[in-house]
Amino acid sequence: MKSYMEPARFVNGWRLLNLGFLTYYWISGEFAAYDFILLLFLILLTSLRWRFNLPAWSVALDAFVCFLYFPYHAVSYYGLALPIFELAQRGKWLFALLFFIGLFVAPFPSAWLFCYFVLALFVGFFSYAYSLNQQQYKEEADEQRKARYELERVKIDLLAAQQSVAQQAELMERYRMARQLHDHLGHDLTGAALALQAHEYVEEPDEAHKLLQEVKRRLKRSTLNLRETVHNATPIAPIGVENLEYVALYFQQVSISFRKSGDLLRVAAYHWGLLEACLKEALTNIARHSDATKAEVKVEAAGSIIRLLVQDNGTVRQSQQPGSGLRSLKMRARSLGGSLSVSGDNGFLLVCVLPLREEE
Amino acid sequence: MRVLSTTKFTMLRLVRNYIGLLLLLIVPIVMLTIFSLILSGMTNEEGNPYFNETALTMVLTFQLFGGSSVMHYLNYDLFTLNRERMFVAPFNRTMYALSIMIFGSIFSVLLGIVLMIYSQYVLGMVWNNWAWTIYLITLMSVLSSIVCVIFTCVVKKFKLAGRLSEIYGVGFVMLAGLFFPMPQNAVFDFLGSYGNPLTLSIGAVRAGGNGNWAEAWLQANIVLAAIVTLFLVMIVVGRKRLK
Amino acid sequence: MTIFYFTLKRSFGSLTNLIFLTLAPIACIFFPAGEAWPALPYGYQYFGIIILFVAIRLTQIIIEDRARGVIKRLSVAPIRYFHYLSQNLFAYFVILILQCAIVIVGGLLRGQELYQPFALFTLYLSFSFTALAIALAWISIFRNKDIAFLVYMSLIFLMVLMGGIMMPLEMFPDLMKRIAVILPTFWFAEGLNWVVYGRQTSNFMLINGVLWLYTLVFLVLGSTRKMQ
Amino acid sequence: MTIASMQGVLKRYGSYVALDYIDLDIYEGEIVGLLGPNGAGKTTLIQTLTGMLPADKGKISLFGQSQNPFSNANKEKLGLVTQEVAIFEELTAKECLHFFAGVYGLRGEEKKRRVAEALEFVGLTDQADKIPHKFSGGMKRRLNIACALTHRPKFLIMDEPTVGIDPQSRNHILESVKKLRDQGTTLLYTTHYMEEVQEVASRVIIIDQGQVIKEGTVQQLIQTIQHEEKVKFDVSDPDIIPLDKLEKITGVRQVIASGSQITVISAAGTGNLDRILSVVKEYSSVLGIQADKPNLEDVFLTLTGKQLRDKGE
Repeated sequence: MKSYMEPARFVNGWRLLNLGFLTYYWISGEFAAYDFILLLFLILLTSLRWRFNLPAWSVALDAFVCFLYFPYHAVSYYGLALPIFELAQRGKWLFALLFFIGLFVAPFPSAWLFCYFVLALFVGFFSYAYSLNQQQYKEEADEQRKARYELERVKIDLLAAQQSVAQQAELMERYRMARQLHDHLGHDLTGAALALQAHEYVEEPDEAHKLLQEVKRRLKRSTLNLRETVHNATPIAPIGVENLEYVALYFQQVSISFRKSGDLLRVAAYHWGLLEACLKEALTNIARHSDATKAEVKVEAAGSIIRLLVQDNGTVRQSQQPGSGLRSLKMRARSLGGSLSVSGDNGFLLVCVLPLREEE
Repeated sequence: MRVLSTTKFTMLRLVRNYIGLLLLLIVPIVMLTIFSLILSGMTNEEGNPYFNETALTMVLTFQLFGGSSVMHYLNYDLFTLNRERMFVAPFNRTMYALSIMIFGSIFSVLLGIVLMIYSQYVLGMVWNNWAWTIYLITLMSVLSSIVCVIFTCVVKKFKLAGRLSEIYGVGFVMLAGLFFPMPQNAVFDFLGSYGNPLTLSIGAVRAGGNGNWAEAWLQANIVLAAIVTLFLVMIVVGRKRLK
Repeated sequence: MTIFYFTLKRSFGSLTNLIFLTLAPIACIFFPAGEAWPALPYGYQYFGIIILFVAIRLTQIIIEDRARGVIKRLSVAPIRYFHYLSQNLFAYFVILILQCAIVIVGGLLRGQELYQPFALFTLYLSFSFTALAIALAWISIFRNKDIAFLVYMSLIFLMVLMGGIMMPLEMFPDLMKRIAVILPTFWFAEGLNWVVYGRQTSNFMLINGVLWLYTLVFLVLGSTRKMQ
Repeated sequence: MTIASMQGVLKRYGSYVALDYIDLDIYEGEIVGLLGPNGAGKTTLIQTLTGMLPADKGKISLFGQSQNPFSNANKEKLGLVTQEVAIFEELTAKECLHFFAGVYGLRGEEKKRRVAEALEFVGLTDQADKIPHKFSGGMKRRLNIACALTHRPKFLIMDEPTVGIDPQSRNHILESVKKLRDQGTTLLYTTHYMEEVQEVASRVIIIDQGQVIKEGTVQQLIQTIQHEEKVKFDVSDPDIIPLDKLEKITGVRQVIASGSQITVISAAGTGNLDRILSVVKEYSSVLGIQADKPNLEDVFLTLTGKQLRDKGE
């Protein structure tokens, strides 16, 4: 919401208008110079209200000053609109109705006065409702933010748990493969090796042939085993950096230069998952909001971090508020102990840094 | 002419100097309006509206202050912040200073003309002789520019120079007796008549309006003579300062 | 009282200020008397304008403090903004009292016709405070002190012109006369008239009261704390 | 003990969220460097922490007090060195200090002594009776610092105290900061200059877009991104050094020779430099070594892709 829509401005604007009207009325009428003091009093009270938060009963002062001037000139009757407004603006519009008595006391036709009072009452009540609503919305927005941050914290915990599960799974898989290799290949290969060793000492050709047959059989079996193990373990979809390259390659809207450096094999699968999501999000963003023609994607693994950088050559300044997609990516990055930062100041720029696990 | 290429920007700077415009255009317009409200319907002994006299005085008075922007630009460009840059630039600084002065004066004259147009078409007064009045306005504005340039060149401290230019403006208005009557003695009499560019130019326009052209030219030429003299002074001090 | 003391010191700190603050009232003493209007000598009629100028000149200190970040510093110090403001204003007021005293005493010594010098002094004091309050409210709008000063100068001129200090109000058409009443300068001019022609003390009290009302209004408006 | 802390502090300017649920703790005796690009919320953070601006939400506590953190008693223990040079140009250096000492309630002899001390501290004793109008930028900055020292604050906030000054004055200021720390003052220090933070800060907090994005000691922060070392050797006989042999050393990624200079890029790790050096020394004498280590600037750039300082600043 823009700040000129703040209810406080609205209230002050009305106060100013009101005083302006009274002054105008005073100038255009035939009133004595000294009667201007009434207006000064009203101005003083109003400026006090602008500066400090005066209690509601302070309108009695306005009313009293106006009352003193009742016998002297008509501006004082119109001045009652101020307390009416102030009361209504504080939600005490019933009390404001009291001042409508002025209508019956006025020594002049009071139709316009009535109109003016009603207007003041209405505007006051309107700003009351307005500020009340705004207050409520603000509270609500704050609550929502808070709730969101809490949710995000929970999400971080969950993601951390998920990460550890993934890590466990990877370790277990490695262990399983090791065991399989050990159990099947290991036995066969050792057997074959032993048989070959024995072959050297065997004199009898039949025996030797049999041994060689045995070696052949074992090697064949282990080859088969190896093939099976490898076949089972190899994923069919592109993985890791290839996947990123694939995403960049098939992106249509802008031409993308893709560069990678460092030892990318050390990057774990769950890192790739996040990086891929980041890249997709960044590219979608570029396609959607930017006037860019080129974009640069860099993947660098160096030392203890992996870093993804996406930068386009667009010139459109983008809004600072990150969308929900980016926000959740930020969370995910944070949960992995890394960070994600986005800037729209000079083209679109996304940097994601994730720490790599030390080799166990 | 490299200097020529800068004139466009000098003009732009003048037009975008909002505070200057406020003081030299908006304020006089408001004051003219107020005066026309106050003096509406009043006439002097000859039956001319009282306001005509006031408007003429106002338009010419504000020319006294027209040199201030010239002064600021000169100081900024040639003596302080931009000094080094201008110094190494391959162009004639004297001509540049002169161009600032000329355009400052032209701008001031334009403002004066706007005031005349405003008072004629909005406030309903009638200027008798446009050309002659504009001529006097031009003289006043050139004079003011020259005086301000001299102040800038002679006084080392720019703030003091600024004060002096204000004193020049306010002083001559006071000496002309516009705020209150001056004491009656030879010095003040002279400074309130032939020694005061403001009274001279007002007198010249008034004489021109009455058809008394000999007097009109005399008064205008005194101002012109002052301009020529001061111009020479300006060139001498200006050269010294620009070196 | 540290702030009060240093505000005084700073006000008289620069030479131009010193000259301005002492020479202006002294010059006023030597202004000639008018013929038909005004009844008071010109210097005394126009002293109101000088008060207005002096007030904005003095309050420059506050705008300077704001620009330099002194206000920021003070807001971290164990001192309330109210103290800062009141001690500043008090220092200015002391200076203005001195000026008013110089003008009145000087005028009496020189034998100017001042009618009721004591009333005139009171009027000057009241108007001094009004001028200070207006200046305070004015500078709270601006960041740049030069711009604030320049624009205020034109504003003063308009106020003075329309309020009837520079030209007798009787000349004005009706509408202008009524608009004039809104301006504090009108009440100052009224006060001057009272000093010359007035008889009823209550009227004079009323005029001063109005000036004080103006003072209050502008003080309230100008007392907001602004950092930048 | 925490000297100052912010918990979930939220500050809005209209719809713009300047501080977004900031959590921050400053402990006694440390120098905290506060870093962030322009518009990150540094100034707002300081203004809310000192009570210049009210926070919209959250809790601020100073010196362990969260009920009324901005009481006069607390303010007396707090010092602020402003970003602007907040001194009076009409008053002499000494008078400026007397002014602020007076504001903090110091009187008489004690005030005089403290003022003299503060002047001594920033090395302006000789200039005490001069008007700061003619001071150099560095001297003004030093006076600006002295103004916040007369009351011996326990917690001193320095908002960019070294903008636009000569190296000599800057060194002087940094020395003073260290001296203050040794005297037990807790400092919050914001600056654009990484070297300063690296030199004096015991802990660094990096904020961006109203949120704390990283915090830790300088070492910790640098370690998060430290991945390679770049070492330049100036050698007497560059031609006879077998580059391929250098390249074969474990950890070495790249070797570049140009003129008499050989640049070796290697993975970070102990012993790498040693091994490289021994190989180089076998063939030629080494005239000079220059190792580029990553600094906080690089940390910032790596984390956000933004320069901490605008170019030309």
